[in-house]
Amino acid sequence: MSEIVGSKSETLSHGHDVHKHRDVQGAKLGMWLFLFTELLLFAGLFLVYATYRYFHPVQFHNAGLETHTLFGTINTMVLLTSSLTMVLSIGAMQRGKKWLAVTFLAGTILLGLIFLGIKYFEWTSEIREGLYPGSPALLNMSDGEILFWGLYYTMTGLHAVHVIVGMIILTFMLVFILTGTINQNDYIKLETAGLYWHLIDIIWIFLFPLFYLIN
Amino acid sequence: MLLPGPQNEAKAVDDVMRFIVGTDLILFALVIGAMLLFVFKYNKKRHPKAVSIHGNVPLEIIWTVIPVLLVLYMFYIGWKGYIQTRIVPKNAMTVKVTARQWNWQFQYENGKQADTLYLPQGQPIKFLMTSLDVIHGFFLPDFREKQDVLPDRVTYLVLYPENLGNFELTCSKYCGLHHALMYTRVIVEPPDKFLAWVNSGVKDTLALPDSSQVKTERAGL
Amino acid sequence: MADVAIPPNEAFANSYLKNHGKRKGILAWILSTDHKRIGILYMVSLFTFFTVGVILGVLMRLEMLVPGPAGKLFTAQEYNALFTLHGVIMIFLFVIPGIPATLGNFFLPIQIGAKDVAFPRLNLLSWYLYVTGSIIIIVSLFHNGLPDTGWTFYIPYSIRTGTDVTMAVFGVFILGFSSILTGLNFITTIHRLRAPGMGWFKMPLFVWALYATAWVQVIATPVLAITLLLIMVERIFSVGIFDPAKGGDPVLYQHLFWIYSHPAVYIMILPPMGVVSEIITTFSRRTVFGYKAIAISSLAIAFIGYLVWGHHMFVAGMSTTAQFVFSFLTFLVAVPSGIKVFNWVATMYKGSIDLKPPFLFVMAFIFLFCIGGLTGLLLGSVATDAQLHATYFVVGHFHYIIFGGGVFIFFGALHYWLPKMFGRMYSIKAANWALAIMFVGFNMLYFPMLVMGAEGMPRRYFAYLPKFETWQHISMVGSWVLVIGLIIMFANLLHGIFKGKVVGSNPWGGTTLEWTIASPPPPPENFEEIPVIVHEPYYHPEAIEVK
Amino acid sequence: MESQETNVQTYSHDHAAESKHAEPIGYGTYILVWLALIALTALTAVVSGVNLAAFTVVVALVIALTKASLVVNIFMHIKFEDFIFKIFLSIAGFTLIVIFTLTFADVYFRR
Ligand code: HEA
Ligand code: HEA
Ligand code: CUA
Ligand SMILES: [Cu+2]
Repeated sequence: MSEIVGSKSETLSHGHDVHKHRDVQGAKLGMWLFLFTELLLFAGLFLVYATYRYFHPVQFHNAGLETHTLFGTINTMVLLTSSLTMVLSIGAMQRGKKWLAVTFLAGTILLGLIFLGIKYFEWTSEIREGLYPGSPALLNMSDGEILFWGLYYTMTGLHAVHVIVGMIILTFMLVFILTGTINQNDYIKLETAGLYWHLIDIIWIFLFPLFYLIN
Repeated sequence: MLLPGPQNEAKAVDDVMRFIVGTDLILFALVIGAMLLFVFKYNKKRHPKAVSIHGNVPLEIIWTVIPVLLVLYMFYIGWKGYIQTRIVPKNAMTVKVTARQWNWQFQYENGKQADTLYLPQGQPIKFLMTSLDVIHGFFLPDFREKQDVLPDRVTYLVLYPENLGNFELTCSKYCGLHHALMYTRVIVEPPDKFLAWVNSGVKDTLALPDSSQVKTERAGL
Repeated sequence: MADVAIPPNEAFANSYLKNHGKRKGILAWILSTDHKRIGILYMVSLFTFFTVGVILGVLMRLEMLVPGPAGKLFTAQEYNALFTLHGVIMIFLFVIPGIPATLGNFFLPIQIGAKDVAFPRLNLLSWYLYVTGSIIIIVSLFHNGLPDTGWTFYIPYSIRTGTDVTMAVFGVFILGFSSILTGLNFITTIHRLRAPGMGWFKMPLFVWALYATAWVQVIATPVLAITLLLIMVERIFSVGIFDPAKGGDPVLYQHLFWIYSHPAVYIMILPPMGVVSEIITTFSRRTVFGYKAIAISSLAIAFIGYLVWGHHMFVAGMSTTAQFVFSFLTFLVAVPSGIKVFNWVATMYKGSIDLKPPFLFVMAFIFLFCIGGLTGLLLGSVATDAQLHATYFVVGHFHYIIFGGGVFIFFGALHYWLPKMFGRMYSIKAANWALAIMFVGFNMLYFPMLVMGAEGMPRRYFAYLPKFETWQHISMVGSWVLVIGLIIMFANLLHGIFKGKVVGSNPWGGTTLEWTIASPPPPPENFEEIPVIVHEPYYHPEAIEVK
Repeated sequence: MESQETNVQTYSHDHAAESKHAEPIGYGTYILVWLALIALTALTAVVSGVNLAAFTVVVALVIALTKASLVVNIFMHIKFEDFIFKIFLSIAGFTLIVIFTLTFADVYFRR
């Protein structure tokens, strides 16, 4: 085959020598694509929310008054702060400050834990009020309110699952930093894990007004 | 292949059907004909040296634009044919349809209930349909009409039974074990015979709304 | 076409089939991250499930021996489970992973001159997810009764039925992630790992098709995942999201389901379309007609295909506006498919056509795909869809297009690439006979369905009116003819894989990169040196060039 | 796992190939962005108490979008990435728009 000339990849310029070098761009592209799938996963739920809100505006309003705005606001701030410590951890790694990076990363995980803790108190207080799927108190309410609470538990629940998964991933990253797998020259794993953590944050940014504020 | 269409909307649908099937057949013949011709004519034995043609922009444009126009026309007649069947004439007689696993129930304006659908000839009917459990499908093959029947919602369907006869009514949306047996008859009768039936054994009597203006109304569409 | 100077013996000794690094036996396969081995793993598992699916299909036809509900082979409950499993297996276990996971995995990196996909370990993980999901689905059969909802899992029936829908749905959920991972792997691979000189418009058309498919996989599948998750949540916690008894809207469920499942039909057909472009050019011995038109129309199909899901719900209780919009968009999606068909036929013009089995499969494909696609137009028009929806006409439409279009090309692709993958050739004569029998059987099986559907035979019926008896019987006999053809075909292919005549690296005179390396390809890097691309694909030096 | 030398996932230790991260973004920038995010959260919580009738939803969503775009652009570095990342992001965004508009073509017009 005359048209295809063999050649050593090293002799070629511009980025095509990915076979020899690690492909940071590729890893990030892959991660972003994955983030889109997560985004669209939640988009389905947001679509359901939008539809039912449109069908039952008044009931959604009333049910929205029952959620704990204070818990929601604090939790928003907790997650935003965890995003900050996440980027700071990456920044420290870029500068080669291993222990600073570890501290910030541990802080991120801790903040995730605090978020879940607050969520726990919030849910238990609501469950004590008798507001949980299939509860007698709820079944006496209007359709719109049943839907609101169903969506509330499903969406914040799925979000909480993502927080847990994110924390597990970050714990692995912590170990990788300690063992030196992640270091100043190679921190793409930390970066992609960070992207995932931020996505969780972004989803919460939208959940927060929809369940706690618009009422 | 097509059913003998006794009803008006069936005719509208059949016109659309005929047009699309006709166009389909022509397109199909063209594509397959060209393919067979080329395979025959430019066979390795007959045509040992191939010619590499990279493309032809005018040709690409032609076979993009013509199909676009064709499908737009198909869309247009399809939509026009359909929307006619959704207009409810003022003097339509209402029949309430209740679907449940796995049978149909019909209720007339005077309260008469039945599980076979009796209809007066020449009288526009409006069905108001709902389901007691899962989704069912109200399907009248001879009338080319179909509408899903949903729980907790009311959907409607309009019918002009113009010919006498005995037609089938089936459930088209899968609804569980006896979906296939959720089946009954539509019996179109002369108006007087129908009135005698519908007014037997009930308190209120039902008179048919005046259907003389139906024809003109439809003509004006 | 000069074969590359690798003597077959050496190629065999040094092939990915033989060389497997440190591990021995089965572990060398199921722990391999070599894209070629993963492709083969997928292929074996896919065809295992396909066999289950076809057997269910033939059993359904046998049910139609007698019309009424009495004297049946299966009870209504069993029949309902049959078509559910048949649909789930065929769609989620077979055609959706289909060509991308098997031949795509095997040939995508080779066709773009790469050593592997971008994330080889993720690739292996996808296979494990695929197997896990499939096993869960199969297990759900033996647990709490067979699921009986149809492959569409329509609510409220799917949350009312007592059968084990939860588990089946969970299996499909996992399969979804397998599909997503394959998709994102391919997109990254195509963006990052093309050989030097391979610009976007120098990629083979198969790669274009896989690229468009991968986007659909990544963008659409998550919506299915959440929909299925909601069914599970609904069944376990009964939160009421789609349950009309609690204010939920079953039509909204259908939206979510079809937001994925319509684009999914293009996941099924785009890769076969890519293969068709490869095969036609190879056997016409000339370059492809309208390269850019074909490449761009793949993207157009993926794009417009995302806008038309509502055509499955014309009579479901949607608003009139939505019916209008979706019908309109549905008609537009037919145009890029048409452009492809026209360009393929034009590629045969003035070629020097070699009627080998892969090309014959393509001819069968064009025939069957056109019937499938053109019947789709009748369904896209609201007036006629109100008549044809949920009848055998729809069943005929999609078997023509999925089975006659997609799966026939899957078979054609096997005939095309098998010599490359295994270095051996099957019997050409047997392949031609198998195709002829299958073609006849296929039309006998499915054409009567179109007719019955137009006459009002609803789908998912275990019993039917006596007036359909003749057509049902023709269709049933057709399924047997098809079985005979399929058995001959598979026997021939299997014989070819193990016992066939040894072939060189380029038995067909193909021009894409996979034909420049040994058959079977060497492990794990494919190329000794990364090639540099200077020509557009499908450059046939022996043909007369016309500008 | 087995020999990974050929895979992209095996990273050699020479960093010169990628110059993307030559200049890390200052800690200060991140902290400023964080302050803005916290401020916006406080704002949206306060505004929700005010009755803006139909605009409540709009205001809340606009603030949420602003916050999200800060996170995406700065924390997630989209602002500093190659053009292709922006194209990808717009494909995802476009998909969201399509899903919502076409579903609402049904929901909104239903009687
Ligand atoms: C591979 C899978 C596949 C593909 C590619 C398609 C392609 C198409 N499908 Fe099909 N379809 C299914 C699989 C597929 N479908 C399945 C599985 C179902 C049923 C699901 C269920 O309910 O279980 C279904 C159901 C289905 C329905 C719903 C029916 C109903 O339930 O009421 C509709 C309605 O519009 C439809 C339309 C179309 C159209 C317009 C195309 C178009 O893309 C076709 C385009 C192709 C051509 C048109 C032919 C070639 C072109 C030419 C020869 C050029 C000339 C053309 C013109 C001038 C237009 N399909
Ligand atoms: C890829 C997709 C695909 C394929 C290939 C098929 C193949 C077949 N289908 Fe398909 N079918 C669907 C997808 C598919 N189907 C879907 C999605 C549905 C909708 C389900 C629902 O309603 O929910 C459906 C529904 C459906 C129905 C409608 C049920 C109803 O509504 O009442 C029927 C009816 O007969 C049917 C029949 C068949 C038959 C007879 C085959 C046969 O063609 C199969 C013929 C092939 C063989 C018999 C091969 C035998 C070969 C061997 C055994 C050798 C194998 C050997 C080796 C591997 C070495 N199918
Ligand atoms: Cu009722 Cu099917
Ligand atoms: Cu579709």
